[in-house]
Amino acid sequence: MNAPVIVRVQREDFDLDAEVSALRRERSDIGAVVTFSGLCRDEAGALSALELEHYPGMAEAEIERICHEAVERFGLQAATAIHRFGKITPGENIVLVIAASPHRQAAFDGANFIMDFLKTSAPFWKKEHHVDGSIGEWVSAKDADDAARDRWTRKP
Amino acid sequence: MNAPVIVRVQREDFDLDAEVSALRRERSDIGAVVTFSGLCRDEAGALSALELEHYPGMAEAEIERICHEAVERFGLQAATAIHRFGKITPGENIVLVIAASPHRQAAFDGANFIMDFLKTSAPFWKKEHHVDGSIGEWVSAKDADDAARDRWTRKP
Amino acid sequence: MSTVNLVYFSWVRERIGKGEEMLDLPADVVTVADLIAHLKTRGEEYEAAFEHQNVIRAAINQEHVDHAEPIAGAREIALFPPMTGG
Amino acid sequence: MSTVNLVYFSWVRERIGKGEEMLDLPADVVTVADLIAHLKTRGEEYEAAFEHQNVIRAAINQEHVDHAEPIAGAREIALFPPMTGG
Repeated sequence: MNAPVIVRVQREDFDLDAEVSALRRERSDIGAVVTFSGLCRDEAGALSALELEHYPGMAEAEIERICHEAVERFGLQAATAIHRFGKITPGENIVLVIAASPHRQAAFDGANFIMDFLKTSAPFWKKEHHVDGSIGEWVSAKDADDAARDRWTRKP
Repeated sequence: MNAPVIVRVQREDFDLDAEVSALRRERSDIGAVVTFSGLCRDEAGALSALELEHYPGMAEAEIERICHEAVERFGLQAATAIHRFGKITPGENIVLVIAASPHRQAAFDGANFIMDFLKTSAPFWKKEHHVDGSIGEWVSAKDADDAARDRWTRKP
Repeated sequence: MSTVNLVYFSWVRERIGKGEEMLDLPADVVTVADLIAHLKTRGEEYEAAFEHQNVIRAAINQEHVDHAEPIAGAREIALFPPMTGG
Repeated sequence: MSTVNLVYFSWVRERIGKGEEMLDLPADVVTVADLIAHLKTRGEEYEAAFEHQNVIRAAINQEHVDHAEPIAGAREIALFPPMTGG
Protein backbone atom coordinates (compact mmCIF):
# COMPACT_ATOMS: atom_id res chain seq x y z
CA MET A 1 0.00 0.00 0.00
CA ASN A 2 1.34 3.45 -0.76
CA ALA A 3 -1.36 5.42 1.04
CA PRO A 4 0.35 8.33 2.77
CA VAL A 5 0.81 7.84 6.52
CA ILE A 6 1.86 10.83 8.60
CA VAL A 7 2.92 10.28 12.23
CA ARG A 8 4.27 12.90 14.58
CA VAL A 9 5.05 12.95 18.31
CA GLN A 10 5.52 16.50 19.50
CA ARG A 11 5.30 18.85 22.44
CA GLU A 12 3.50 21.66 20.61
CA ASP A 13 -0.19 21.76 19.74
CA PHE A 14 -1.50 20.77 16.29
CA ASP A 15 -4.06 22.30 13.98
CA LEU A 16 -6.99 20.10 12.96
CA ASP A 17 -7.76 22.07 9.82
CA ALA A 18 -4.16 22.15 8.60
CA GLU A 19 -3.81 18.38 9.02
CA VAL A 20 -7.10 17.57 7.28
CA SER A 21 -6.30 20.02 4.46
CA ALA A 22 -2.86 18.47 3.96
CA LEU A 23 -4.41 15.04 3.65
CA ARG A 24 -7.16 16.15 1.23
CA ARG A 25 -4.96 18.41 -0.87
CA GLU A 26 -5.16 18.00 -4.64
CA ARG A 27 -7.13 14.80 -4.63
CA SER A 28 -10.80 14.22 -5.37
CA ASP A 29 -11.07 10.48 -4.85
CA ILE A 30 -11.70 10.67 -1.10
CA GLY A 31 -15.31 10.15 -0.04
CA ALA A 32 -15.01 10.21 3.75
CA VAL A 33 -12.66 11.76 6.29
CA VAL A 34 -13.03 10.87 9.97
CA THR A 35 -11.05 12.74 12.61
CA PHE A 36 -10.66 11.89 16.28
CA SER A 37 -9.41 14.52 18.69
CA GLY A 38 -8.57 13.38 22.22
CA LEU A 39 -8.67 16.27 24.70
CA CYS A 40 -7.55 16.79 28.27
CA ARG A 41 -10.64 16.85 30.55
CA ASP A 42 -10.71 18.89 33.75
CA GLU A 43 -12.25 16.01 35.78
CA ALA A 44 -14.95 18.23 37.25
CA GLY A 45 -12.43 20.95 38.03
CA ALA A 46 -10.00 18.79 40.02
CA LEU A 47 -7.33 18.43 37.35
CA SER A 48 -4.89 21.21 36.53
CA ALA A 49 -2.82 19.32 33.96
CA LEU A 50 -1.81 15.97 32.57
CA GLU A 51 1.87 15.26 32.14
CA LEU A 52 2.59 12.90 29.29
CA GLU A 53 5.78 10.88 29.25
CA HIS A 54 6.74 8.92 26.15
CA TYR A 55 9.42 6.62 24.77
CA PRO A 56 11.07 8.65 22.03
CA GLY A 57 11.63 6.66 18.88
CA MET A 58 9.43 3.76 19.86
CA ALA A 59 6.37 6.00 20.21
CA GLU A 60 6.65 7.12 16.58
CA ALA A 61 7.55 3.60 15.37
CA GLU A 62 4.65 1.97 17.19
CA ILE A 63 2.07 4.49 15.94
CA GLU A 64 3.39 4.05 12.41
CA ARG A 65 2.96 0.29 12.69
CA ILE A 66 -0.63 0.79 13.87
CA CYS A 67 -1.45 3.25 11.08
CA HIS A 68 -0.02 1.00 8.37
CA GLU A 69 -2.02 -1.91 9.72
CA ALA A 70 -5.19 0.23 9.61
CA VAL A 71 -4.42 1.34 6.03
CA GLU A 72 -4.07 -2.26 4.94
CA ARG A 73 -7.00 -3.67 6.91
CA PHE A 74 -9.57 -1.01 5.99
CA GLY A 75 -8.19 0.10 2.61
CA LEU A 76 -7.60 3.64 3.82
CA GLN A 77 -6.46 6.25 1.30
CA ALA A 78 -4.51 8.16 3.96
CA ALA A 79 -3.93 8.18 7.71
CA THR A 80 -2.49 10.76 10.09
CA ALA A 81 -1.72 10.40 13.80
CA ILE A 82 -0.23 13.12 16.00
CA HIS A 83 0.38 12.59 19.72
CA ARG A 84 1.58 15.29 22.08
CA PHE A 85 3.80 14.89 25.14
CA GLY A 86 4.68 17.16 28.07
CA LYS A 87 2.28 19.14 30.22
CA ILE A 88 -1.21 19.52 28.78
CA THR A 89 -3.96 21.54 30.45
CA PRO A 90 -7.74 20.91 30.42
CA GLY A 91 -9.39 21.76 27.10
CA GLU A 92 -6.15 21.22 25.18
CA ASN A 93 -5.49 18.61 22.51
CA ILE A 94 -3.67 15.38 23.38
CA VAL A 95 -4.01 13.30 20.23
CA LEU A 96 -5.34 13.58 16.67
CA VAL A 97 -6.13 10.70 14.33
CA ILE A 98 -7.40 11.14 10.77
CA ALA A 99 -8.53 8.38 8.40
CA ALA A 100 -9.61 8.88 4.78
CA SER A 101 -11.36 6.37 2.59
CA PRO A 102 -13.73 6.19 -0.39
CA HIS A 103 -16.57 5.06 1.89
CA ARG A 104 -17.69 6.12 5.33
CA GLN A 105 -17.54 2.93 7.39
CA ALA A 106 -13.88 2.23 6.53
CA ALA A 107 -12.96 5.76 7.60
CA PHE A 108 -14.84 5.36 10.91
CA ASP A 109 -13.36 1.91 11.53
CA GLY A 110 -9.86 3.01 10.55
CA ALA A 111 -9.79 5.93 12.99
CA ASN A 112 -11.41 3.84 15.73
CA PHE A 113 -8.91 1.00 15.23
CA ILE A 114 -5.93 3.36 15.33
CA MET A 115 -7.19 4.91 18.59
CA ASP A 116 -7.84 1.54 20.25
CA PHE A 117 -4.33 0.27 19.49
CA LEU A 118 -2.70 3.60 20.20
CA LYS A 119 -4.28 3.55 23.69
CA THR A 120 -2.91 0.12 24.54
CA SER A 121 0.30 -0.16 22.49
CA ALA A 122 1.84 3.26 22.00
CA PRO A 123 4.40 3.97 24.77
CA PHE A 124 2.85 6.97 26.53
CA TRP A 125 2.07 7.39 30.22
CA LYS A 126 -0.10 10.03 31.88
CA LYS A 127 0.40 11.57 35.30
CA GLU A 128 -2.21 13.81 36.92
CA HIS A 129 -1.53 17.23 38.41
CA HIS A 130 -4.28 18.54 40.69
CA VAL A 131 -5.54 22.12 41.13
CA ASP A 132 -4.69 21.88 44.84
CA GLY A 133 -1.03 21.72 43.81
CA SER A 134 -0.52 18.05 44.53
CA ILE A 135 0.90 15.69 41.96
CA GLY A 136 -1.31 12.65 41.71
CA GLU A 137 -0.76 9.12 40.64
CA TRP A 138 0.10 7.80 37.26
CA VAL A 139 -3.14 7.07 35.42
CA SER A 140 -3.92 3.34 35.52
CA ALA A 141 -4.47 1.37 32.35
CA LYS A 142 -8.10 0.35 31.93
CA ASP A 143 -9.32 -3.17 31.23
CA ALA A 144 -11.95 -1.52 29.01
CA ASP A 145 -9.17 -0.30 26.74
CA ASP A 146 -7.80 -3.83 26.35
CA ALA A 147 -11.33 -5.06 25.60
CA ALA A 148 -11.78 -2.31 23.00
CA ARG A 149 -8.54 -3.37 21.32
CA ASP A 150 -9.38 -7.06 21.43
CA ARG A 151 -12.69 -6.67 19.58
CA TRP A 152 -10.65 -6.05 16.39
CA THR A 153 -9.20 -9.56 16.54
CA ARG A 154 -12.69 -10.97 15.99
CA LYS A 155 -12.67 -10.61 12.21
CA PRO A 156 -16.03 -9.37 10.86
CA MET B 1 -30.75 16.58 27.59
CA ASN B 2 -29.55 20.11 27.11
CA ALA B 3 -26.47 19.24 25.07
CA PRO B 4 -26.16 21.79 22.30
CA VAL B 5 -27.26 20.51 18.88
CA ILE B 6 -26.46 22.61 15.82
CA VAL B 7 -28.05 21.70 12.49
CA ARG B 8 -27.73 23.63 9.24
CA VAL B 9 -28.76 22.93 5.66
CA GLN B 10 -27.05 25.34 3.34
CA ARG B 11 -25.78 25.92 -0.19
CA GLU B 12 -22.40 27.38 0.83
CA ASP B 13 -19.40 25.44 2.06
CA PHE B 14 -18.59 25.04 5.75
CA ASP B 15 -15.38 25.25 7.73
CA LEU B 16 -14.36 22.20 9.76
CA ASP B 17 -12.18 24.13 12.14
CA ALA B 18 -14.75 26.86 12.84
CA GLU B 19 -17.42 24.27 13.64
CA VAL B 20 -15.19 22.21 15.92
CA SER B 21 -13.93 25.34 17.66
CA ALA B 22 -17.50 26.58 18.24
CA LEU B 23 -18.42 23.28 19.85
CA ARG B 24 -15.30 23.14 22.07
CA ARG B 25 -15.31 26.80 23.04
CA GLU B 26 -14.98 27.63 26.72
CA ARG B 27 -15.47 24.14 28.00
CA SER B 28 -12.93 21.66 29.32
CA ASP B 29 -15.14 18.66 30.09
CA ILE B 30 -14.98 17.17 26.59
CA GLY B 31 -12.65 14.19 26.19
CA ALA B 32 -13.29 13.18 22.59
CA VAL B 33 -14.42 14.91 19.42
CA VAL B 34 -15.12 12.85 16.30
CA THR B 35 -15.79 14.55 12.98
CA PHE B 36 -17.07 13.00 9.78
CA SER B 37 -16.68 14.86 6.50
CA GLY B 38 -18.46 13.42 3.46
CA LEU B 39 -16.88 14.60 0.21
CA CYS B 40 -17.85 14.49 -3.44
CA ARG B 41 -15.73 11.86 -5.23
CA ASP B 42 -14.79 12.19 -8.88
CA GLU B 43 -15.66 8.54 -9.66
CA ALA B 44 -12.34 7.93 -11.45
CA GLY B 45 -12.69 11.18 -13.37
CA ALA B 46 -16.16 10.51 -14.82
CA LEU B 47 -18.11 12.83 -12.52
CA SER B 48 -18.15 16.60 -12.96
CA ALA B 49 -20.63 17.39 -10.18
CA LEU B 50 -23.33 16.11 -7.88
CA GLU B 51 -26.56 18.06 -7.70
CA LEU B 52 -28.23 17.78 -4.33
CA GLU B 53 -31.96 18.36 -4.01
CA HIS B 54 -33.53 18.59 -0.57
CA TYR B 55 -36.88 19.08 1.15
CA PRO B 56 -36.55 22.47 2.87
CA GLY B 57 -37.86 22.44 6.41
CA MET B 58 -38.10 18.68 6.70
CA ALA B 59 -34.37 18.24 6.00
CA GLU B 60 -33.45 20.39 9.00
CA ALA B 61 -36.18 18.86 11.20
CA GLU B 62 -35.20 15.30 10.38
CA ILE B 63 -31.48 15.87 11.01
CA GLU B 64 -32.34 17.53 14.32
CA ARG B 65 -34.40 14.52 15.34
CA ILE B 66 -31.47 12.24 14.48
CA CYS B 67 -28.96 14.38 16.38
CA HIS B 68 -31.13 14.57 19.49
CA GLU B 69 -31.59 10.81 19.42
CA ALA B 70 -27.81 10.37 19.20
CA VAL B 71 -27.26 12.80 22.09
CA GLU B 72 -29.65 10.83 24.26
CA ARG B 73 -28.53 7.36 23.21
CA PHE B 74 -24.77 7.93 23.52
CA GLY B 75 -24.73 10.67 26.15
CA LEU B 76 -23.10 13.16 23.79
CA GLN B 77 -22.04 16.54 25.16
CA ALA B 78 -22.66 18.24 21.80
CA ALA B 79 -23.55 17.39 18.22
CA THR B 80 -23.33 19.34 14.97
CA ALA B 81 -24.60 18.35 11.53
CA ILE B 82 -24.31 20.49 8.39
CA HIS B 83 -25.56 19.30 5.01
CA ARG B 84 -25.08 21.20 1.75
CA PHE B 85 -27.43 21.30 -1.25
CA GLY B 86 -27.05 22.51 -4.83
CA LYS B 87 -24.21 21.69 -7.22
CA ILE B 88 -21.11 20.24 -5.57
CA THR B 89 -17.91 19.40 -7.47
CA PRO B 90 -15.39 16.60 -6.78
CA GLY B 91 -13.20 17.24 -3.75
CA GLU B 92 -15.79 19.54 -2.17
CA ASN B 93 -17.61 18.96 1.12
CA ILE B 94 -21.14 17.54 1.15
CA VAL B 95 -21.79 16.88 4.82
CA LEU B 96 -20.16 17.39 8.22
CA VAL B 97 -21.07 15.62 11.45
CA ILE B 98 -19.39 16.30 14.80
CA ALA B 99 -19.96 14.42 18.05
CA ALA B 100 -18.39 15.28 21.41
CA SER B 101 -18.35 13.12 24.50
CA PRO B 102 -16.29 12.49 27.64
CA HIS B 103 -15.09 9.15 26.21
CA ARG B 104 -13.97 8.09 22.79
CA GLN B 105 -16.33 5.26 21.86
CA ALA B 106 -19.47 7.33 22.46
CA ALA B 107 -18.11 10.05 20.19
CA PHE B 108 -17.30 7.51 17.45
CA ASP B 109 -20.68 5.80 17.82
CA GLY B 110 -22.59 9.09 17.95
CA ALA B 111 -21.09 10.40 14.70
CA ASN B 112 -21.48 7.02 13.02
CA PHE B 113 -25.14 6.74 14.13
CA ILE B 114 -25.96 10.24 12.90
CA MET B 115 -24.41 9.48 9.50
CA ASP B 116 -26.23 6.15 9.10
CA PHE B 117 -29.62 7.70 9.83
CA LEU B 118 -28.87 10.85 7.89
CA LYS B 119 -28.12 8.68 4.81
CA THR B 120 -31.41 6.82 4.98
CA SER B 121 -33.82 9.32 6.61
CA ALA B 122 -32.80 12.87 5.75
CA PRO B 123 -34.66 14.07 2.63
CA PHE B 124 -31.81 14.64 0.18
CA TRP B 125 -31.40 13.25 -3.32
CA LYS B 126 -28.28 13.21 -5.50
CA LYS B 127 -28.10 13.50 -9.26
CA GLU B 128 -24.89 12.91 -11.20
CA HIS B 129 -23.45 15.27 -13.81
CA HIS B 130 -20.78 13.73 -16.04
CA VAL B 131 -17.64 15.31 -17.46
CA ASP B 132 -18.88 14.48 -20.97
CA GLY B 133 -21.68 17.00 -20.39
CA SER B 134 -24.46 14.46 -19.93
CA ILE B 135 -26.73 14.54 -16.91
CA GLY B 136 -26.86 11.08 -15.44
CA GLU B 137 -29.40 9.28 -13.34
CA TRP B 138 -30.46 10.01 -9.82
CA VAL B 139 -28.21 8.06 -7.48
CA SER B 140 -29.96 4.90 -6.26
CA ALA B 141 -30.37 4.19 -2.59
CA LYS B 142 -28.16 1.32 -1.43
CA ASP B 143 -29.33 -1.71 0.53
CA ALA B 144 -26.02 -1.46 2.38
CA ASP B 145 -27.14 1.89 3.79
CA ASP B 146 -30.35 0.37 5.15
CA ALA B 147 -28.32 -2.45 6.67
CA ALA B 148 -25.92 0.06 8.24
CA ARG B 149 -28.86 1.90 9.79
CA ASP B 150 -30.57 -1.28 10.99
CA ARG B 151 -27.55 -2.47 13.00
CA TRP B 152 -28.36 0.29 15.53
CA THR B 153 -31.69 -1.33 16.37
CA ARG B 154 -29.80 -4.32 17.78
CA LYS B 155 -29.15 -2.85 21.19
CA PRO B 156 -25.68 -3.66 22.51
CA MET C 1 -63.48 16.90 0.28
CA SER C 2 -60.28 18.20 1.81
CA THR C 3 -57.53 20.29 0.29
CA VAL C 4 -53.92 19.33 0.75
CA ASN C 5 -50.57 20.60 -0.48
CA LEU C 6 -48.64 17.87 -2.29
CA VAL C 7 -44.89 18.12 -2.80
CA TYR C 8 -42.69 15.92 -4.95
CA PHE C 9 -38.93 15.43 -5.09
CA SER C 10 -36.22 13.91 -7.27
CA TRP C 11 -37.49 11.67 -10.06
CA VAL C 12 -41.05 11.71 -8.71
CA ARG C 13 -41.01 15.47 -9.28
CA GLU C 14 -39.40 15.09 -12.71
CA ARG C 15 -41.88 12.48 -13.93
CA ILE C 16 -44.93 14.41 -12.71
CA GLY C 17 -43.46 17.60 -14.16
CA LYS C 18 -43.98 19.79 -11.10
CA GLY C 19 -42.70 20.08 -7.58
CA GLU C 20 -45.87 21.12 -5.82
CA GLU C 21 -49.64 21.28 -6.27
CA MET C 22 -52.78 21.89 -4.21
CA LEU C 23 -55.33 19.10 -4.60
CA ASP C 24 -58.88 18.48 -3.43
CA LEU C 25 -59.12 14.89 -2.27
CA PRO C 26 -62.32 12.79 -2.36
CA ALA C 27 -63.53 11.48 0.99
CA ASP C 28 -62.58 7.88 0.14
CA VAL C 29 -58.87 8.78 0.06
CA VAL C 30 -58.03 7.82 3.63
CA THR C 31 -54.41 6.64 3.67
CA VAL C 32 -51.18 7.44 1.86
CA ALA C 33 -51.70 4.28 -0.21
CA ASP C 34 -55.15 5.58 -1.22
CA LEU C 35 -53.59 8.90 -2.18
CA ILE C 36 -51.01 7.25 -4.43
CA ALA C 37 -53.73 5.12 -6.06
CA HIS C 38 -55.81 8.25 -6.58
CA LEU C 39 -52.90 10.15 -8.13
CA LYS C 40 -52.28 7.29 -10.59
CA THR C 41 -55.73 7.93 -12.09
CA ARG C 42 -54.72 11.48 -12.98
CA GLY C 43 -52.64 10.75 -16.08
CA GLU C 44 -49.65 8.91 -17.44
CA GLU C 45 -47.11 11.25 -15.82
CA TYR C 46 -48.47 10.17 -12.43
CA GLU C 47 -48.57 6.54 -13.54
CA ALA C 48 -44.89 6.81 -14.48
CA ALA C 49 -43.99 8.47 -11.17
CA PHE C 50 -45.73 5.82 -9.09
CA GLU C 51 -45.11 2.80 -11.33
CA HIS C 52 -43.12 1.05 -8.58
CA GLN C 53 -45.15 2.40 -5.73
CA ASN C 54 -43.55 0.20 -3.07
CA VAL C 55 -40.34 2.20 -3.28
CA ILE C 56 -42.12 5.55 -2.81
CA ARG C 57 -41.56 7.22 0.56
CA ALA C 58 -44.05 9.59 2.12
CA ALA C 59 -44.00 12.35 4.72
CA ILE C 60 -46.99 14.07 6.32
CA ASN C 61 -46.35 17.54 7.69
CA GLN C 62 -42.61 16.85 7.26
CA GLU C 63 -42.45 13.60 9.20
CA HIS C 64 -41.87 10.18 7.67
CA VAL C 65 -44.96 7.92 7.54
CA ASP C 66 -45.69 4.59 5.91
CA HIS C 67 -48.31 3.92 3.25
CA ALA C 68 -50.94 2.79 5.77
CA GLU C 69 -50.88 6.15 7.57
CA PRO C 70 -54.21 8.07 7.55
CA ILE C 71 -53.87 11.48 5.92
CA ALA C 72 -56.71 13.19 7.80
CA GLY C 73 -55.59 16.62 8.97
CA ALA C 74 -52.50 16.71 6.75
CA ARG C 75 -51.52 20.18 5.55
CA GLU C 76 -48.63 18.94 3.44
CA ILE C 77 -47.93 15.50 2.03
CA ALA C 78 -44.61 14.76 0.34
CA LEU C 79 -43.92 11.84 -1.98
CA PHE C 80 -40.38 10.98 -3.02
CA PRO C 81 -37.91 8.18 -3.82
CA PRO C 82 -35.58 6.64 -1.21
CA MET C 83 -33.18 9.26 0.06
CA THR C 84 -29.54 9.45 -1.02
CA GLY C 85 -28.02 12.23 1.03
CA GLY C 86 -24.96 12.18 3.20
CA MET D 1 28.73 -11.25 29.56
CA SER D 2 26.86 -8.84 27.29
CA THR D 3 26.22 -5.14 27.68
CA VAL D 4 22.77 -3.72 27.15
CA ASN D 5 21.14 -0.33 27.47
CA LEU D 6 18.16 -0.47 29.83
CA VAL D 7 15.47 2.24 29.75
CA TYR D 8 12.65 2.74 32.25
CA PHE D 9 9.48 4.81 32.08
CA SER D 10 6.69 6.14 34.30
CA TRP D 11 6.60 4.66 37.82
CA VAL D 12 9.19 2.03 36.94
CA ARG D 13 11.59 4.91 36.24
CA GLU D 14 10.51 6.78 39.37
CA ARG D 15 10.93 3.78 41.66
CA ILE D 16 14.35 2.84 40.28
CA GLY D 17 15.36 6.49 40.40
CA LYS D 18 16.81 6.71 36.90
CA GLY D 19 15.57 6.57 33.33
CA GLU D 20 18.45 4.75 31.73
CA GLU D 21 21.50 2.65 32.54
CA MET D 22 24.07 0.45 30.82
CA LEU D 23 24.36 -2.97 32.39
CA ASP D 24 26.56 -6.02 31.94
CA LEU D 25 24.39 -9.11 32.04
CA PRO D 26 25.52 -12.56 33.22
CA ALA D 27 25.26 -15.37 30.66
CA ASP D 28 22.38 -17.04 32.50
CA VAL D 29 20.09 -14.04 31.84
CA VAL D 30 18.42 -15.39 28.72
CA THR D 31 14.89 -13.97 28.63
CA VAL D 32 13.11 -10.79 29.67
CA ALA D 33 11.80 -12.68 32.72
CA ASP D 34 15.38 -13.58 33.65
CA LEU D 35 16.38 -9.95 33.27
CA ILE D 36 13.62 -8.76 35.62
CA ALA D 37 14.59 -11.45 38.18
CA HIS D 38 18.22 -10.34 37.90
CA LEU D 39 17.33 -6.66 38.36
CA LYS D 40 15.34 -7.49 41.50
CA THR D 41 18.59 -8.72 43.13
CA ARG D 42 20.14 -5.27 42.66
CA GLY D 43 18.43 -3.47 45.54
CA GLU D 44 15.14 -2.46 47.07
CA GLU D 45 14.45 0.25 44.48
CA TYR D 46 14.42 -2.49 41.84
CA GLU D 47 12.36 -4.74 44.08
CA ALA D 48 9.79 -1.95 44.41
CA ALA D 49 9.73 -1.29 40.67
CA PHE D 50 9.19 -4.94 39.79
CA GLU D 51 7.08 -5.96 42.80
CA HIS D 52 4.11 -6.85 40.56
CA GLN D 53 6.17 -8.11 37.70
CA ASN D 54 3.25 -9.54 35.73
CA VAL D 55 2.05 -6.05 34.87
CA ILE D 56 5.47 -4.95 33.57
CA ARG D 57 5.68 -4.51 29.79
CA ALA D 58 8.90 -4.89 27.84
CA ALA D 59 10.27 -3.77 24.50
CA ILE D 60 13.46 -4.95 22.82
CA ASN D 61 14.98 -2.55 20.31
CA GLN D 62 11.73 -0.54 20.50
CA GLU D 63 9.34 -3.39 19.71
CA HIS D 64 6.92 -4.95 22.20
CA VAL D 65 7.89 -8.42 23.44
CA ASP D 66 6.58 -10.72 26.16
CA HIS D 67 8.51 -11.95 29.17
CA ALA D 68 9.53 -15.21 27.49
CA GLU D 69 11.38 -13.40 24.70
CA PRO D 70 15.15 -14.11 24.49
CA ILE D 71 17.19 -10.96 24.87
CA ALA D 72 20.22 -12.12 22.89
CA GLY D 73 21.35 -9.39 20.52
CA ALA D 74 19.31 -6.66 22.20
CA ARG D 75 20.87 -3.18 22.03
CA GLU D 76 18.12 -1.56 24.10
CA ILE D 77 15.61 -3.10 26.47
CA ALA D 78 12.77 -1.00 27.89
CA LEU D 79 10.69 -1.88 30.95
CA PHE D 80 7.53 0.08 31.76
CA PRO D 81 3.97 -0.10 33.12
CA PRO D 82 0.91 -0.62 30.91
CA MET D 83 0.54 2.34 28.59
CA THR D 84 -2.02 5.10 29.07
CA GLY D 85 -1.68 7.35 26.04
CA GLY D 86 -4.37 8.53 23.67
